[in-house]
Amino acid sequence: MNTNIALVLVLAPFLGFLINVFFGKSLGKSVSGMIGTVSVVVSFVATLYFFMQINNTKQPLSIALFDWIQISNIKVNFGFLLDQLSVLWLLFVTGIGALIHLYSFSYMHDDEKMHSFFAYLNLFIFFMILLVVGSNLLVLFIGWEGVGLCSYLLIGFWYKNQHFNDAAKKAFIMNRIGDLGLLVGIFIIGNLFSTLDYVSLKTAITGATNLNTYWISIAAFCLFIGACGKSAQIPLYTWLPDAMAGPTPVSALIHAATMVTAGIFMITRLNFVFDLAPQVQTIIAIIGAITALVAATIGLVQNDIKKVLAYSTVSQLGLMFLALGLGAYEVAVFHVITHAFFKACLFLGSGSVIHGLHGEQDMRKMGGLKKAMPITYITMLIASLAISGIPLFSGFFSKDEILLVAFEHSIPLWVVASIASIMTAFYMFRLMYLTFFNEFRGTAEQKHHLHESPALITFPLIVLAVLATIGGIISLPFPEYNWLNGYLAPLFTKVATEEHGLGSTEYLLMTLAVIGGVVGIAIAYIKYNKQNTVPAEDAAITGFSKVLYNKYYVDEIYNFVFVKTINELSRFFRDIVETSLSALVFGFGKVTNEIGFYGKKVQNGSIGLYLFAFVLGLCAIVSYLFLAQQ
Amino acid sequence: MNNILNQIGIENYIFLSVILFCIGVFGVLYRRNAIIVFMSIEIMLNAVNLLFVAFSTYHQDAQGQVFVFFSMAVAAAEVAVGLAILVSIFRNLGSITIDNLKNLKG
Amino acid sequence: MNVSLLLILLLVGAIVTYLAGDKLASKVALFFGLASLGCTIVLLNHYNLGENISFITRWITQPNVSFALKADGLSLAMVLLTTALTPIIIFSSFGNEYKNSKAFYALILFMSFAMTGTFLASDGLLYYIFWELALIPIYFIALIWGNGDAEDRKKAVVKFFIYTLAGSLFMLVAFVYLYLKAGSFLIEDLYKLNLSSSEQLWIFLAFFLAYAIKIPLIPFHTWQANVYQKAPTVGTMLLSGIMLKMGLYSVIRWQLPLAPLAAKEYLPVLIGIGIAGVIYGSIVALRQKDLKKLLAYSSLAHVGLISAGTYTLTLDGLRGSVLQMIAHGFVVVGLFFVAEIIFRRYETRTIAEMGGIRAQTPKFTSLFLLLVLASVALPTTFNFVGEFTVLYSLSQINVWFAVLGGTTIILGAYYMLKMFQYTMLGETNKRIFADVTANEGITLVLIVAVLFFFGLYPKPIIDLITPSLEEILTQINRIN
Amino acid sequence: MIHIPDLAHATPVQIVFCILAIITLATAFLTIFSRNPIHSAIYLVICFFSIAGHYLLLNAQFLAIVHIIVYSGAIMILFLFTIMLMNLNEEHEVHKPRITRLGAIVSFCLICIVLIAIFINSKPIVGDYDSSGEDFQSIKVLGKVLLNEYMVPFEFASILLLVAMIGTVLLSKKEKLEK
Repeated sequence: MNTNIALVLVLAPFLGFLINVFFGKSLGKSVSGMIGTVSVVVSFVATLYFFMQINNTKQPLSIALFDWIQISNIKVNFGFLLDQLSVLWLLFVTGIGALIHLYSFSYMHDDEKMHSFFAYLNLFIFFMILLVVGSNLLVLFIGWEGVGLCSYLLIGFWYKNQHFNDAAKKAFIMNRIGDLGLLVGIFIIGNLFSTLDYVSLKTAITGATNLNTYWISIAAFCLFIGACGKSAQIPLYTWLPDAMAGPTPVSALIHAATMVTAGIFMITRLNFVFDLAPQVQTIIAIIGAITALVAATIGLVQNDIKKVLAYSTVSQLGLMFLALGLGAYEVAVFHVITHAFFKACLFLGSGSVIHGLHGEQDMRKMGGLKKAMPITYITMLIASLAISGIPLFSGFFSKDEILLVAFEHSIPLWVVASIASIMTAFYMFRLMYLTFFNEFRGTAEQKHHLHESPALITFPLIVLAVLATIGGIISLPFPEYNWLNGYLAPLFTKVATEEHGLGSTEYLLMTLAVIGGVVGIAIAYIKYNKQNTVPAEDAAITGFSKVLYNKYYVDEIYNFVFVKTINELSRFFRDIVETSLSALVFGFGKVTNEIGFYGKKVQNGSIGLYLFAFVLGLCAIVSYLFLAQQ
Repeated sequence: MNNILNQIGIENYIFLSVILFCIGVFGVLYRRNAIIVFMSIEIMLNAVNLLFVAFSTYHQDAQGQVFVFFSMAVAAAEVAVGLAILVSIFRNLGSITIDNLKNLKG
Repeated sequence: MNVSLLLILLLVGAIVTYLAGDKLASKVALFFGLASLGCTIVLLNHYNLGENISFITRWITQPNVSFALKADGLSLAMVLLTTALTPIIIFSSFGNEYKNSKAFYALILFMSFAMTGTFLASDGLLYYIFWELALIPIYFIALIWGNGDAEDRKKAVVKFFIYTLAGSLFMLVAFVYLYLKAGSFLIEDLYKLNLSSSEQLWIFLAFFLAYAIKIPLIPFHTWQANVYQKAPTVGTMLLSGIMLKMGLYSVIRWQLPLAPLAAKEYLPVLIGIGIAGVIYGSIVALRQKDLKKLLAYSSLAHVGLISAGTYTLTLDGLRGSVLQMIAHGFVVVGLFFVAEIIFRRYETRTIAEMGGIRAQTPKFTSLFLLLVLASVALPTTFNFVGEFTVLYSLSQINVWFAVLGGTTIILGAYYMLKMFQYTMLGETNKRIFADVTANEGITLVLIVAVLFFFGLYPKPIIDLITPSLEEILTQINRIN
Repeated sequence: MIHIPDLAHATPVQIVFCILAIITLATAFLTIFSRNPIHSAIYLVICFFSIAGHYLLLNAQFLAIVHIIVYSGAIMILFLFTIMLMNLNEEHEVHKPRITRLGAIVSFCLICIVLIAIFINSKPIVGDYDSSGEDFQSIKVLGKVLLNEYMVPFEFASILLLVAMIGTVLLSKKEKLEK
């Protein structure tokens, strides 16, 4: 029974994908969209079933399907593991996935290739489910690469534009750099423990007495590189802002809510490995904090509405990694969930705006949309408040927990994280004010067409806004009301945050955080609402903000250091090494030829010469035979 | 029966053959006229034949003479064919100087 | 029922194809290709039932040479690859017109015959004869039906021919030496030899030269790209799909068990050469302008990884290499066929002249994309199974080998996606690109289906090859 | 050691040998050095006769006769006919470059020295000749050996001669002009 439902859960989106691929065009847009959406809803329902079951029994379900790969002593099974973590992840993957499918139904309706869009989305959901429910690292790896592939396909969905294709390619390759790390990590784990299965891995590690911590640390580090690639952490984050080339629902689903959290999922899943590698944890925390800060600073000055959200995502992911690095896995998971709600809402809202403006993404050409798009405005406002950490909204609780944990472990990290969250508040409200307040700055033509998006777009917005508001209740900062920690507790070998009540320090910190958020909002209000400043044109940006606007020139540096080097190397190999190797081989032939050329002069047809040589040879042979006998 | 070699000595025959053979070689190298070259070859062949017969007597064995017999057959065939070739060369080139026969060189 | 039947079938097929005349040749060839595939499957069935399907008879008494065909799992897997690809390759050529096609198709079958013989032969001299025999048809195929300037083509093909022949001669010398030692060419007798380590080194080197040129490993690869480019696509498929695997197969079957000490002593060097091939091939592929040349260099990178896997001398390495050989055989045939399909429509192989095809032909694009993904070893494709196993075995030797070898998944993605982007994507091309015909579609779908089926369920092949690889491995580890 | 016959106490056989040897060598030299090919041929005939004399001296009568028939009779006639056919005389002899002469002389000396030196150094056992008195070289014995032991080569020799004959005819036939 469970196996069948699990198969339905996994295969429903795949079925949707197949139908859309093969029959999508003939079925028509509405039907194909419907099939895409329904298949994800089916998965969601199946997930709910498992969620109920596991929440009641607290027993993880293991489902083994068939033997897949065999390597030395490891038989890798194609199987699923449904436990608290994976079901929780599935809930918001399929839930938000279903909402976004619904949203895309309307958003993509004008696109002639809507059926393939839904096919890709379904395929993505399928791989994401596989990633989450896989019972071992290799099944996770299937999903891991699969979502990368779908991300590639969806970023490059409008394939006629080579810039979009470049972005897609970049995303795929940067992901693959991480994938190599993950793969190497898997190899080391396989070599160390002879298993890739989570359950037996956990038993092996917890049961073992003397563990090779050196290699475990290296494995953990490699896995972290994998997570960096997928979750856009320094130094592999540059693909995510570029990935905004894809349609907005894709940005919401893949590049904000689900796929980019895969790294956090993996680290949480393997928390028992990372717990054995404290140095790596420190690295994770530091990288997370730096990423949060760097991305936030870049986000301060971006003018493309989706770019702002993209950097905001990177920044938030950095905060999650900070929590992971500090061993507060449940806190990271909590933030993943709330972030999924409000960030998906923000992206969908921005999508609604872009939809309303017929593809305009530059905030300098927006403004004053509050009246024309009230629902979009309100939902986005709620989500912005949530992300800025305003009390009672979900983001407040999750972000506050991260800051608390950071404060407990290290003051500098706390400072960095706090600055990042103040900046978050600032740039989110910069976005809000530039988009929705004051006068419209676009063309008259656009102004004429301004309208609220249809219900299929606003409905998901409303749902997500509601979730962004109330999502915090799953993990309130009071131990007795903290459902999430209790729910996830069986996963973790050690409790990272001691269960404690809220003391005065905590209240102080909370207050500080709130004040920070409010200050950020206030600055944004003064600058962009009161003074009605419009960000300068690209050419007019100077000074440090130019560096920020150009993202610290990281792309250029990467281009120069890696892409250019490798291309030059390729040219060098192709033009110099290949030709010289070839010449070397031909050289052998040439030498033989030359020998022949000079050798043939001896064969000049003069019998006298031949005979002379013959006589000499005869003498030589006879002498040799004779002398040899002596 | 008295062996004739007791009076002459096999070594004299060997010397004779060697010198005859060398004369043949010398002739081949020295002369440019194909016919003379051919004759020199015949001299070399005869030097060998002579040695065969001498050793046949030395060993009191008929085999040596049989070989001479075969070698004569070969020589006859060779001369016939060789001279035919020379004739056709002469027809084509108008001379039989071996320096002219260089078409085989690479 | 034994494996000699298969050889007879292919040989008869070649003759009948030639006699059938130009019009019928392709169909007759396809029939015999399919028949040999069927025969292989039947043989496989017999083998799995535990029957003896080997064939041995005295051939030449002096020297002592036997006509010995031994079929174990490894051989059968390779034979299956050959006989499965042969009909696909023949079928893929249906869209082209070849002059004197009876000779063309007869040569394909003949080549198939020789390669099958190479995979089956268990007598050194017989093996050598088949090995060289396989060279003759491809020489003519590339020379007569190839493309490009005739003079250039001749140069490339003759270079290839002489190069590989010269390498093989060293192998012959090694065999003669082994024969003098063992008094027989039979592989069992050769396995029994107790060679000193210096003897093993020389034999290893002699074999290495032959195989390194055939596979090809860097720096012996210079013939490859040119021949791939000049040969007709069918020839390229035969070369890259099957013939390269002859070299890799021979490493496992002959080189390693006969000279394990040398292999062990130079293990890091050998793996290093393989991995250098991976990186070098990938990087060179990045900036190729010609589609077939790019695929040639990608092939270089892949076989580098495969050979690195074989030289690990671990069960995983050998198994992974064999899996990857089969997977690569299919995927490379598919990719060259894609190049051919584009060539049929656009008459060009230059990537810069393509682009904007996707909008016109979604089916073709999807199939192409799937092949590209298989080539970059996306999980659930057969290539992933092979590549993963190989990389895993490398990580057992040294993690750095795995890291360096693993760059293939980054660089491979880079050049393949770049190629895909510039051939297929972009603004719709002004020239019309007709959608794939039924023939082309079936061929591509077949290849893709095989890749994905075994990617999800590689167990049958793993079970087939593992026992024989274990046997070879005990042979390798007999002296310690 | 080289055994030089003492002329003063020479037996008739030795004297005959010496005379024959001198004739042989002298005519051989003359063959090579005479400018006129016809002279060469005639000297060669004399040379062959003297060799036949050696054969007789060695009691190989059959061979001597065959030798005269084949060489002096057949081969030399062929030579003479050829020379006459081509109408060769002294003018046909081309100038020989010095290098040719030098090469010829060097090889002559070299081969002589090598052969003789080897012969001397190998110290053959000389003087102890057995003579069983058995008949080994009469026509009767030769015929038996030739047709029993050497049956097959004998037949081959005949085939060889046949082939040579055909070849000669073909070669010397005047080619038809190409149309």
